Amino acid sequence: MMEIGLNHYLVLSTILFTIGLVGVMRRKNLLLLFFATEILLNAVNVAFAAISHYYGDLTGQMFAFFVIAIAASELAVGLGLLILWHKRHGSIDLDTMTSMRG
Amino acid sequence: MLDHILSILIFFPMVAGIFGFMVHKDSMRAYGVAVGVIEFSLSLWLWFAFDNNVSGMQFMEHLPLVPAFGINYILGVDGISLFIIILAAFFTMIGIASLPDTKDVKNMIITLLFLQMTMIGVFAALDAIVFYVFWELSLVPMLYIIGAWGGPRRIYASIKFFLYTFTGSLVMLVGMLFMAYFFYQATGTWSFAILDWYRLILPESFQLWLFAAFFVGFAIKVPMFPFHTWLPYAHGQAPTIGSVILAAILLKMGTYAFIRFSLPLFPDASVYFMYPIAIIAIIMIIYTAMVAYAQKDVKQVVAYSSVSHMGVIVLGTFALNVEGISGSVFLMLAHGVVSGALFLLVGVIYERRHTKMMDQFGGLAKVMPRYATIFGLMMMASVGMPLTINFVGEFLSLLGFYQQSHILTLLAGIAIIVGAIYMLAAYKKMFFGEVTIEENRNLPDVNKRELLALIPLAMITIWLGIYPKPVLGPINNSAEAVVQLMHNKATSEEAKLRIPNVSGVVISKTSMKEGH
Amino acid sequence: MLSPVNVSLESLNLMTLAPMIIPIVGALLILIIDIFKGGLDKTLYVMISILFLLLDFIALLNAGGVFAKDGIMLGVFDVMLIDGLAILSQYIIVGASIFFIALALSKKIFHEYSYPEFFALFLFMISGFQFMVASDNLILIFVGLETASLALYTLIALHNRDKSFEAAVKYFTMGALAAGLYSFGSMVFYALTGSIEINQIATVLAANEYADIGYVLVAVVFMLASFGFKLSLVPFHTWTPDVYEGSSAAMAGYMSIVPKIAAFVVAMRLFEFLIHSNVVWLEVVLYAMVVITMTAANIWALVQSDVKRMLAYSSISHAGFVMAAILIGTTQSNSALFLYWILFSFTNLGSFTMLWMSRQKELPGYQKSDHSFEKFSGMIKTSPIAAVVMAIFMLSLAGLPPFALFWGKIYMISSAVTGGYTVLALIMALNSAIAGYYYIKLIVFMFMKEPVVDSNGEVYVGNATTATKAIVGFSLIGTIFAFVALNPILEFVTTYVYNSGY
Amino acid sequence: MEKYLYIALFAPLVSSLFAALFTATPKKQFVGIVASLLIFSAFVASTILLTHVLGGGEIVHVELMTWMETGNLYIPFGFVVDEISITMMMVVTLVSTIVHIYSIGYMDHDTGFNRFFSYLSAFVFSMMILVMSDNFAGLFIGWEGVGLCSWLLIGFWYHKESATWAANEAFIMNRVADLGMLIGIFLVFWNTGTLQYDGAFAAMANLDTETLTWIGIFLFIGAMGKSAQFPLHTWLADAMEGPTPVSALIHAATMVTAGVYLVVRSNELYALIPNVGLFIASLGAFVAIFAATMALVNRDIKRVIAYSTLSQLGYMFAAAGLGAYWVALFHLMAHAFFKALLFLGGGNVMHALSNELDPFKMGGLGKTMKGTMIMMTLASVALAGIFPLAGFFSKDLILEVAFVDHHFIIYTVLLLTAGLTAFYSFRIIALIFHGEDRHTALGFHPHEAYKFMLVAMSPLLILAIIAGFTFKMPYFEMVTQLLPATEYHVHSQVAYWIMTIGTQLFVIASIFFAYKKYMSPSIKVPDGTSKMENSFAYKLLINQYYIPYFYEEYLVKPYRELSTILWEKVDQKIVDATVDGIAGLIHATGENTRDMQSGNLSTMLKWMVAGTIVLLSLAVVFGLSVRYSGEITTILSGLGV
Repeated sequence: MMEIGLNHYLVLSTILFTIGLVGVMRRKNLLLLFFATEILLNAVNVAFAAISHYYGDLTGQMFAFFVIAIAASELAVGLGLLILWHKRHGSIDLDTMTSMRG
Repeated sequence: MLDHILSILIFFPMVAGIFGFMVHKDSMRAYGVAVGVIEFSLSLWLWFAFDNNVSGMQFMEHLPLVPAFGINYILGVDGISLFIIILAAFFTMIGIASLPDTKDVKNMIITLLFLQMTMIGVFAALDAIVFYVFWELSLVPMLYIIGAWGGPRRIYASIKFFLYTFTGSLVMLVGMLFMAYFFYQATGTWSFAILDWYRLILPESFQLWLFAAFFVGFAIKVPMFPFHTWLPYAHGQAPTIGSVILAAILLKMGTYAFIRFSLPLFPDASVYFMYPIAIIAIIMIIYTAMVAYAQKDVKQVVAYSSVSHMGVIVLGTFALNVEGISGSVFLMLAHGVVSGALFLLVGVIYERRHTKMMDQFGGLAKVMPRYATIFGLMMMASVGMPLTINFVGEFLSLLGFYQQSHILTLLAGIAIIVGAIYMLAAYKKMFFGEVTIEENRNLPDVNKRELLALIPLAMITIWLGIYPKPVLGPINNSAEAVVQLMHNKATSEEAKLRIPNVSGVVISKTSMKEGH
Repeated sequence: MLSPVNVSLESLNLMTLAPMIIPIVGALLILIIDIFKGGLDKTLYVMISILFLLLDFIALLNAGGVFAKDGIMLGVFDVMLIDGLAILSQYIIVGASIFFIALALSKKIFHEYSYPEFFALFLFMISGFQFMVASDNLILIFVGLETASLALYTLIALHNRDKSFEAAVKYFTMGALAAGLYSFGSMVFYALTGSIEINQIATVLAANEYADIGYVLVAVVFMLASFGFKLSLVPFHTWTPDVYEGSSAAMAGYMSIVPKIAAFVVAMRLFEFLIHSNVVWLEVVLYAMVVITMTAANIWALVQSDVKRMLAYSSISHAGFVMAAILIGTTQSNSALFLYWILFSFTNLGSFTMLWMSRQKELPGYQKSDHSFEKFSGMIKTSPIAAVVMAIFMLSLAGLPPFALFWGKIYMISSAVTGGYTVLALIMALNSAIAGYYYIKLIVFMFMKEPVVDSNGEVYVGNATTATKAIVGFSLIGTIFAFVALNPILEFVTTYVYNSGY
Repeated sequence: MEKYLYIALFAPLVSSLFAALFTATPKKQFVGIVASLLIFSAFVASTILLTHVLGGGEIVHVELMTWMETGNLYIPFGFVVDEISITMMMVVTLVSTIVHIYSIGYMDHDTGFNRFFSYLSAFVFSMMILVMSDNFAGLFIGWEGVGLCSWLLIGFWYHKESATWAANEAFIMNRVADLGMLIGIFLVFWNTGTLQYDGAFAAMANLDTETLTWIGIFLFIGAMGKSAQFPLHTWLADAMEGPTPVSALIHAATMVTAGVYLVVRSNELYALIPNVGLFIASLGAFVAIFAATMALVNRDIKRVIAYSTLSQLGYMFAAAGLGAYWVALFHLMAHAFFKALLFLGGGNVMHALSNELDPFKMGGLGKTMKGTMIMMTLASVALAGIFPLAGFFSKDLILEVAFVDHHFIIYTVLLLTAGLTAFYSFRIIALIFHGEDRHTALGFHPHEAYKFMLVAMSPLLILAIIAGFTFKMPYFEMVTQLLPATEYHVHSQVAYWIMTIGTQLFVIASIFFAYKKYMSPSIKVPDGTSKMENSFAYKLLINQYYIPYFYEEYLVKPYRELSTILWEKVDQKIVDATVDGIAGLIHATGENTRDMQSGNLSTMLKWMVAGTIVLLSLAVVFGLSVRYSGEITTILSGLGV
């Protein structure tokens, strides 16, 4: 029965973060794209929590809280935009938004 | 008022130009001429007030601009810049006076006035940054003149002109900043004042790099081979007035800058680079002369011929002795007058026939005798006939460089042959033979307005050819000062050897050995 | 048994918060007004915003005075940091905002200005930026950054055209990614040093002589990426042209100035200490980024067919140019950064306002986009004054003397020279030669081509009002006579930067 | 005395400017008269100066004003009248006066009458500067000035292609020589520090021979151009396109002798470098016979005379090269008289036959043009050097010089040439004036020239007759004040008499041969059929040794082609293309890479992530390399790196 240490948390968060990045790159659907970005942020939160426990001070957790808050507000704005776009184009596929190029 | 005459000379045309917006376009020409005359008389007054015996700067003005960074508004003239300033004022005047009735003549005249400001500014500035400001600013009006009134490929030509020179001068700017930094390191204060820089003696290795940096800017402006290709387009496409100003004044900025910056700041580098530059100059002379011979468009002939002449000027400059330098400065004026006049003459025929192709002419001597005469005179001046203004300059330049190298001077001397070849050929094509083309049978001879511009030029050509002393004297004094400064600053042995010591005049007993 | 936490107000030093609080108050006030009486005219809100911004500015002046007197101030549990950089950048932020919000006073009616929320968000955004620059606490920077960004996304979207939505979405998504990168970066820093205060981080890292440099670099990379996004450094720049094109000229101009200076300050705080404790890797990478950003952006700008988009690329290249200051990292270069940005704001304010004044509601056939080059051909014939003014702004952007940006340019290049970055100096110089082409291109269209349609020049001032004209006049004067004010600005900036230890 | 100097110098200028006033207006008789008077006044002034000089008065030396002054260089407009320059002045003013008067008649029907006089006087002015200047620079002014005037006058009938072509040829070819001259001047300045004759020659005494040699060579190159010495001789024959008075004045009497004048003037230099002198002499001798041979077969009277001029110039250079400067100068003078006379006579003939030049289309003109015939015959006699006419004293003297100096090759060549000279001169005399009439068949109605033209020519006739025995001694006395007084006497009287009489007989014989050959009524007009005409020698001569052809083919054409190549290929295709290429490259890069901005959001995100990952990998690499730097170094050292 092995002891779960800081590194495991960090590795986990890194993995999550990587997943998020992949998602960001792969996803063509706006909504899923937002999920991906959320994964990014939450990956970081895991790490923060772990580290702050490791150091035994609360700064990290504070940071985590702020990240959560910001993530929430971001999502709010994001969804707003998403809905607007959907209203106009009836689609939330990234490939529909390429009117500007070059 | 004399204390600020230079500032007045610089900014009067600009102010006048701004007021010009308010003038009605039908009366614009008169307004322009008036301004030109005032400016020219001011410049004459400057000459009158100029003390011929002083070799240093005169009418200095000093105004702190960005003291924290050592940028100050410093002006001053010496024998070298004085006459180019007068020439600029003069050409703007007669340029406006002889302006044909083009479209939006109003914009044209306002642009010319702004151009005049920048031109005079360049030659009066004694602070590197102020110099650079005017140097760059002068591109803009010229860009507009070529681009708006030019021929079919005017936009290409104007952009090429602008970007090419702009690029060059940016490299020069870096050089200037370096120079200022070295000065800062040496003295602990920032300064872009040229006269301060004169006091700075740099190690040769630095000199070489800085010389190169400045050289790029100047060489493109002159223009020196192989950076010359913007010139034929600019001339070919520009309206007459554009070519006149470009050839008469703007090109001189480069050669002037050589004398103002490169030589006194980097004496050792100048000596180091003397032979390469001389070789480039010779290529300019011969190569462009041959190219000129191959032209079908008479304006191109004149354009290339001016590159060829600039070659002689550069050669004289890098003779690094008094004879050569004062010769090259004089040749700047001479070439200004002559090539300016030639471009005006080309403009005359272009206005009548709307073509510049030489095969469209022939036998004009019979149809337009007066025109033929003036053209002939200017052509002879251009091929360096003695007792015309050009000869003095060319003779002195070559004479000066002969002290440095015999063989190279011999090669450069080929200028007087090849020059004669393309000029006479062009003249023959245009003026001799029978009149073959119908339109040419009854072309009107030069009219009053054109004579107004051409006669003074013809007179100057002869007068300064016979009696250059009033101009040559001041130039000589300043040239001596430059050479002396170089001699004193020179560090390397060879430089000391190459650059004569003016105060202790010794006639070098060069035997032909190293020459042959 | 926990003892009650008691903190004396003096130690909080709330005065440091004042500049950020003022716009927030203003924003709230606007919202409240709207609650009580809707449908009020935009001019009211514009004026209120300007008033509060002026108050903000005064507060800043006051803070500046204090700073000049007794140096750097900390406040509010030492999360607030009021040093020279903070003050200078806030001057720029608030000052520029005053002018740009005034651009709302346009002749044509635009959808966004009918909402009071627009102005409220605008003010929130400003306080966000102010927080961003006035702290070295990664959390607060993050919060400020996001506050500002989120507001900005919304403002862009409010322009209410297809392109603007698209722009907003793109900007937002990439912004979210950048936020993720930022948080990860700060996480690594926190993991390494147990602190999220930049100066703390610096000291700790210095203490153990960058033992595990590899991890530091990982953190740096993430920071670099997220600020590369903000500063639109290649390859993180891709949003810039689209967002500029999508948003209104006024907003685009604003984005070209304010968010960037904020980001620059943070970047300075983050990277300077690393540069100074010579982390070679960072130097090399920054060098490469700077050169690539300058050059590539210039090259892309060459081929643009829309002025606004061209200006977008040009602002990318300018950002790269200025990023060099952080790379060089001397006092001269850092003050050159501020000097450059002040002058740049004047010029860009002018040029974008010109575009804004020429804004049409519906495009004629020969125009592919809002501000395609064709629109300006033959402008000198139809409205000479406007053409000349526009030309001057273009020349200034091209760095032609004696216009404003030229002075910034030489001071920046000079700082590169003095910093020993000779080649960089040369590259910077040559880049402005390339840049010359596309600025001249517009001049060519305006001065040398014939008008496409026989318009009487109405189009170029279609959206103009006294206010906008006044702004143009102001920035014109600023652009032409920059050299008059140059010396005081330079000395001021230099002292401020120097006293904050950069 | 100064005022006479100024009159002599500036009267021609005044005359030129005066005539210039009327260039735009139709012919005005008085223009010609006034011009002639002014030139005549110059002649009078020169005569006064001559008497002054003969009277042993001090040398007249004035300095009008400064021309150039910079650095160590000081060039004034200075003029000097000494024994040498006065000789030239006399020749120039006298001949030009006569030519002016003559031209009034000759150019009678020409529309360019006034213009002609303007040019002609301008020429005289430049010539005066050339001979009177007291420094090399002034000389160069005149040098170029006469070049310009000859360009104007050769191309006087500018509607004729051939004329303008010849004019340009003359100018450019002279320019080639002038370059040499210029270099010579530079050398003089940098080695002696001055361009004043006296100062310069004084300083040359203590210069090393090599330098002096170079100076001598370069100055002589200048002389070769003006005096049309081989290989720069082709322009002279072509210059005959100009009006005949011009040929008489410029291309016989004055300008072409400028080269000789230069050599004589710098005798102190050439005295120091005998080798160069010998080279000059040999070249002179060569040119003498070279030109004479070409004259033998030519079918254009003016060209024949031109070639004879060339050959006579050869004589002069031979003399000057051998150090007999005064002899050269003396022959120059004498030659000026009879050669001008010859040309003017030829002018009469052309006039009579409406510019016909082929002697084979003439014949028997003696009946209608007695005066002209007498003049030309006597002139030819003088040219041939029959006792007691001018030629005998000047030309045979040169033979003696060569003989006495033991340059027997040169002597023989010159002697041979003497024979040829006599032959070709009388060939044309015979063809023109004797034999049976061939011209009426061609519809010519010859008439004698105006009386006053003949009168104007008469002084030349007289001089051609008496110049020799009257002037020789006094001239010798005068000019040797300045020039080395080298007396040439064959040691044994016998040898002397044999030589002289032998030469005379040889010459007379060749004259009779010429008469016999070309007076016979059965003379056939060369039509390319006769055996002689197909002989190689004849072809060679008639084509002037193919030298013009060579120049055309191997200099002119290549130059033209090369220029075109340089322009179209090098300048446009290489130099300019490079510039545009760079610009184009940058622009193309933009065009090709702009698709990186695809506008698609996920691409953008990919770019961003990609950027991050690249940086990250760089960081990792760097970090690891630092972390394990120790190990890496050990491994590398293990690998022996």
